[in-house]
Amino acid sequence: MNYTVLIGERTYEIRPDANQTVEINGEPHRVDFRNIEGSGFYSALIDNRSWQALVERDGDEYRISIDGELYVVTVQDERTRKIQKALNKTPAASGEFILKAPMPGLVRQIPIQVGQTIPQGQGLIILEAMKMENELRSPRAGVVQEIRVKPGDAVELGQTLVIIH
Amino acid sequence: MNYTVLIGERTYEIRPDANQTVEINGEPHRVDFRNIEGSGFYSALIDNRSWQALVERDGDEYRISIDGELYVVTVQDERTRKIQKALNKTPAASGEFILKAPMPGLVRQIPIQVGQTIPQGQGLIILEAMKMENELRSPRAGVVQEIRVKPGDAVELGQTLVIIH
Amino acid sequence: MFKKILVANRGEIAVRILRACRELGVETVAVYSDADRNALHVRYADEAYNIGSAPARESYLRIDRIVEIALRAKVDAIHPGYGFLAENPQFARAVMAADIAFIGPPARAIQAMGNKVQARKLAQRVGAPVVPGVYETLSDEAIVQAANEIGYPVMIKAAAGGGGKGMRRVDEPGEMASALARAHSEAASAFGDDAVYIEKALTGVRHVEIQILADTKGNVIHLGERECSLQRRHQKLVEEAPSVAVDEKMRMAMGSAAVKIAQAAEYVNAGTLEFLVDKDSNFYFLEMNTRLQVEHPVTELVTGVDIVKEQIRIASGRALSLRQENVVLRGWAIECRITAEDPYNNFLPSVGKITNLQEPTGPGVRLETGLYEGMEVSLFYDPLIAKLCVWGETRAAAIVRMRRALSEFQIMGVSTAIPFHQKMMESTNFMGGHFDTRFVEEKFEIRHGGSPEKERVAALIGALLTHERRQTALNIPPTHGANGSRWRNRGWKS
Amino acid sequence: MFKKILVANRGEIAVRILRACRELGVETVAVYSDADRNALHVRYADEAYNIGSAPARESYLRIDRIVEIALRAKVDAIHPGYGFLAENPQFARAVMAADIAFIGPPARAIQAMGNKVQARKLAQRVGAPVVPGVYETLSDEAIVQAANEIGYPVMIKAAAGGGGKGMRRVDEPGEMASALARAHSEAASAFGDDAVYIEKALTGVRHVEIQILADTKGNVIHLGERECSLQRRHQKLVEEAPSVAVDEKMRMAMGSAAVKIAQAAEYVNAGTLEFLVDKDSNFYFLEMNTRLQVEHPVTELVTGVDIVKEQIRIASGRALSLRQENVVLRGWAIECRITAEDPYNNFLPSVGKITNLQEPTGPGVRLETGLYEGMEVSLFYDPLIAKLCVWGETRAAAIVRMRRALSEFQIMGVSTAIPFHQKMMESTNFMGGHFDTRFVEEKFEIRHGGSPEKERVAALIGALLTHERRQTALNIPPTHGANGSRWRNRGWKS
Repeated sequence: MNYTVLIGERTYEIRPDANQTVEINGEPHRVDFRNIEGSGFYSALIDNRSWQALVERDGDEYRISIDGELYVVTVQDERTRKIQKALNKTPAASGEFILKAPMPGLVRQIPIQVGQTIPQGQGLIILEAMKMENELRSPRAGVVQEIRVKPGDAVELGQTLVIIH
Repeated sequence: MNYTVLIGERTYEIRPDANQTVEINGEPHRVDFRNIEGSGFYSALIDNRSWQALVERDGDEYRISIDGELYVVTVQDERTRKIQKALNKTPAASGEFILKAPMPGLVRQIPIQVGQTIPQGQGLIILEAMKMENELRSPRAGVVQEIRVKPGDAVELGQTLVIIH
Repeated sequence: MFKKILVANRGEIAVRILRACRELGVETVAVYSDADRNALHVRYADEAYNIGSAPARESYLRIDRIVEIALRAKVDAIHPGYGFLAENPQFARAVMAADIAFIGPPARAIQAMGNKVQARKLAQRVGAPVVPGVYETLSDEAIVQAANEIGYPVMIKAAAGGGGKGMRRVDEPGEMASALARAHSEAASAFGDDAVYIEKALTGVRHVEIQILADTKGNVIHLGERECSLQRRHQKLVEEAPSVAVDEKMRMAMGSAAVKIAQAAEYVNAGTLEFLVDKDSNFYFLEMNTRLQVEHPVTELVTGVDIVKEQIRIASGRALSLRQENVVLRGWAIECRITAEDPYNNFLPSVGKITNLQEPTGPGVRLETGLYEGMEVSLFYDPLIAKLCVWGETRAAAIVRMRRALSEFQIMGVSTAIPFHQKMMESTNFMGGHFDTRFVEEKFEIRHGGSPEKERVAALIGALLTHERRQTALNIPPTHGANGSRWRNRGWKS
Repeated sequence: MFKKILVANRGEIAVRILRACRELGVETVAVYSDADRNALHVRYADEAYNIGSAPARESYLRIDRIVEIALRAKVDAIHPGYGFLAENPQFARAVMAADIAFIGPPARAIQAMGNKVQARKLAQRVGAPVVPGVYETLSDEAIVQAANEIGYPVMIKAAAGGGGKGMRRVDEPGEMASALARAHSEAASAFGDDAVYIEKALTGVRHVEIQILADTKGNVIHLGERECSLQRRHQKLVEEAPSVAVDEKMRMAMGSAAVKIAQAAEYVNAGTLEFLVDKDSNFYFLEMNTRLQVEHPVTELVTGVDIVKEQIRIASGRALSLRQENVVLRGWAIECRITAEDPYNNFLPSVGKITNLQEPTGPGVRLETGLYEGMEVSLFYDPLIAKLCVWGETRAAAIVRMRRALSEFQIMGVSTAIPFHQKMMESTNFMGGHFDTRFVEEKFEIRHGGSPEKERVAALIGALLTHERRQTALNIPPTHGANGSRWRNRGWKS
């Protein structure tokens, strides 16, 4: 079985063979992979390099933490990849950025207006939580398309606040 | 539901009531009992005294560790207790003590003979394990009824070595 | 000595104080909100009492309920920890009125030093240098005018409390109106008092503080300094003892100024005098914290003094267990504050359930924590979830040890500041000791930068886990919740 | 400095050494037997190589395989830890022959001091007092005769090694034959050499040892003493630094004797000189351990010196990082050896899977461990699974801290020595410092004695868990295995 792994914008082709060998992008590696029973840890010896990972799964996504660095990993096998190809659906971002509330809180200030052209890093919303006021910034430049809240609103985790195009 | 709990030679009558009240031997206590999700710990607040326990279950037995002290707890409900009563089966020890190997090892020496009257604490078997010679002693006085091994034997965990009557 | 102590706090500091009590053979009482029923401090104490619902104002800030529990449980003393009611003179008064010892300074000292404006006046009286500025609470108009006189940049600060709440740096007149509004509103919600004052914002300065101990017999000593310049939005992130900016002569001068201020305030118990230190090694008194400080462990590690035990001994009427000449610094200590915040996303608070936890240990590592697997990190309380402290023979040894300890600390379920600290410990500026209070915000950047090698490993692991699921057709539930990630996979083989 | 180090060991000491390497920025290579694939040291190292099946003679004692891996992984140096090959001169020679540095003394020093009979002769040459007896390996007949001459009780000891193996105390002539037989057989199986010797068994003595460090430039210093009298069957259980039996003058005298012996042996790297100390403060050289000692952390805690890092620096050719006058003792440190043995059942080894683990932390606590949840404790290796060390300002502070730390240490799945240590820390003899090497075996008893209150709590918990199962009719599998005890119960209510 062949697997295509997506991490961010990179893809990896991975094929587990017999005899503890795994091909990564065509290159064979000796792999000894174990779950540490009773803990969330996995241990992988890859050509005798020792790696330890913590893994959580959420749907088709794995969250894999190695030495404290988190990788969000999506795995597709041949079948699912073919279906996706047929649908010609590109993954990853469209031209829209949706700012969602990263935590429940109270909207304190909205220093932008609909239609405004904003630079990367522009503050979009001041959200109060944990007694501190937190500034939510835009990760990229764009135009403010929609503002879905107003000052004083209590918002929930994940609620859409602002849409940038 | 009423439960009879056996620990060693003592018994406790325990009846969980409504409203977080539990009767222990007829005395009511306020009890807030929780499992710490994701760990093996339990927390019990009994009349505001705070207790923490680790629990393992093996068949009808619980092994409950509180502050590092281990209690082996057997719980019977009314039904099982009645059946046992009907069978008139007394639990606990008969007159026989069976020395079983507490670990795999090599029998080095057997300083007793069949028929010998032995005091409490008498060494029964010298067993070598972990490169050390370990003396297995009798927990009580009695007569050596049977010796099932001989010097030089390799024994397995739990194998019967000596029977004292 | 006391027989029973109530700890009016939660989280790592409650556990820290309970540990000291257990070592002293003193019985302990914990209090907890509905959100904290399963917390470590509840399980660690001998007794535990619910004091209300999750919001602090309904539980940990309820003076009435805490005093009621203290009377019911018949405790001799209450330790307030830091935060919550620690610097609330009403609480200290209510405790004393119930004939219970308060493990902290007398109410009048909390009140006198708690008002930052009064504290500065007192420092000036004993001849300690203070930051230039206007030490009065003024109207907004007067503040604007004062700012023009002392010159920008200026700091707006809450008169009634510290911890960075109600604090704003203002670089130019145009920012003044909004800064004042936000400072007033934060001060009001944090301290119930919206009064603010203004001082000159010194640039290129370090934040260095002196720990003092004072007993009821009039003995006052200091335990040297802590370097606390690494801050973000006036929240300390990394602390050290000693400070690279302080030599023995300066330590004596700052220590002596600190002791004089404490004596003038007739201060008793543990306290901290905060100073700014400029490039020419001039120091200026800033404010006093009338409580146990979050970062007290670094001082403990270099002096060998157990500050919490000293607090308890002092409150029970005993004399200090050591004199100034017995205070000897050895080696170097660093503390990293592990907060549930996402350093890659502007330090936004992160909430969730701790699903996996591996704590660092071994030589020279001290962890102060209230963490446990299954714990819910919520927005109700401070995001500080643990303090990782290390000791080393030298500053360099401490830094490399901190790197090692950070690499061992694994927390799954919430984002934490660990990657920030890892990058800080690798920063050449930090290693060289070149930083001031603006360093983190102005010169330090942290970006996602996983190594290509680790990413390949992550890809491999993802593929093998999927392969295993396909092969064994095991029904593995998705990992929402604590037990989820404890899969039963036995290890993949060919 | 080295670039890459192979650690030829397992368990807590392998992790300890790997941590030092990580702090020094040195890459690491672990080796492991089939039984240790999942072990902490394998996961902690940068690289890991299988060296054979579970029995040590098929893996950790395989000089050929370890050297082969070292060459293949291109390491600069090998650290042997303690036990296994640490005091095997053939190993040191094989490592050097492969052009790899051995982090330990030169082979000739291991050999010279490894033979206990030779070591005593050398000590006598430099004027150090030695235990009275016959320092020759003799025939059994000659030993019986010598015993009659020096008078009972006598000690029979293996000439080739220590660690209590092949050691027997003989109180009267009638016990001699069986003692000799068992000493020969243990010595042969432990060291491959059945030679034994005899010495006077001193009574009422303490076991006190001196840690030394020697570099390749001829500098030799000592780091003060460790008190190791609390032993059972010649296995140390509790160690302290300093010793209540040693004052500054005696420390200097013992330290100076230790340094002289090390110099005479042209010793390099870390080593330990063991002495017996009688009631009149006379001390007698016993033997030298030419390796890192299990109990080295207590010395590190009171001196602030990282002995493992010093070992690595010395082996890389550097001079000692400190001089004798920089060695200053501060406070008190205690180590409890946590073994997988049942103290209630004659310390029989206990095997099984670690199903639950809660490790102590907080002020003054240092844990050295290779433990993890899911670990299989087997009979293949030494029962030492962790070392719990504490530091306190005074001996009393260290004892109460150890009590606190022991109470936090929860291990389910195997029996451990923790209850023994708890009772020891409560013993008035221990608290008073009144003990000798026979104390544990002759005067200390440990019995099951749960409190009636805790037993009631256990009964209650058992009943509530059964009640919960009846109520919810959940199918909970019995807890054989690691995940077993992580039930999904949400907490019982009414």
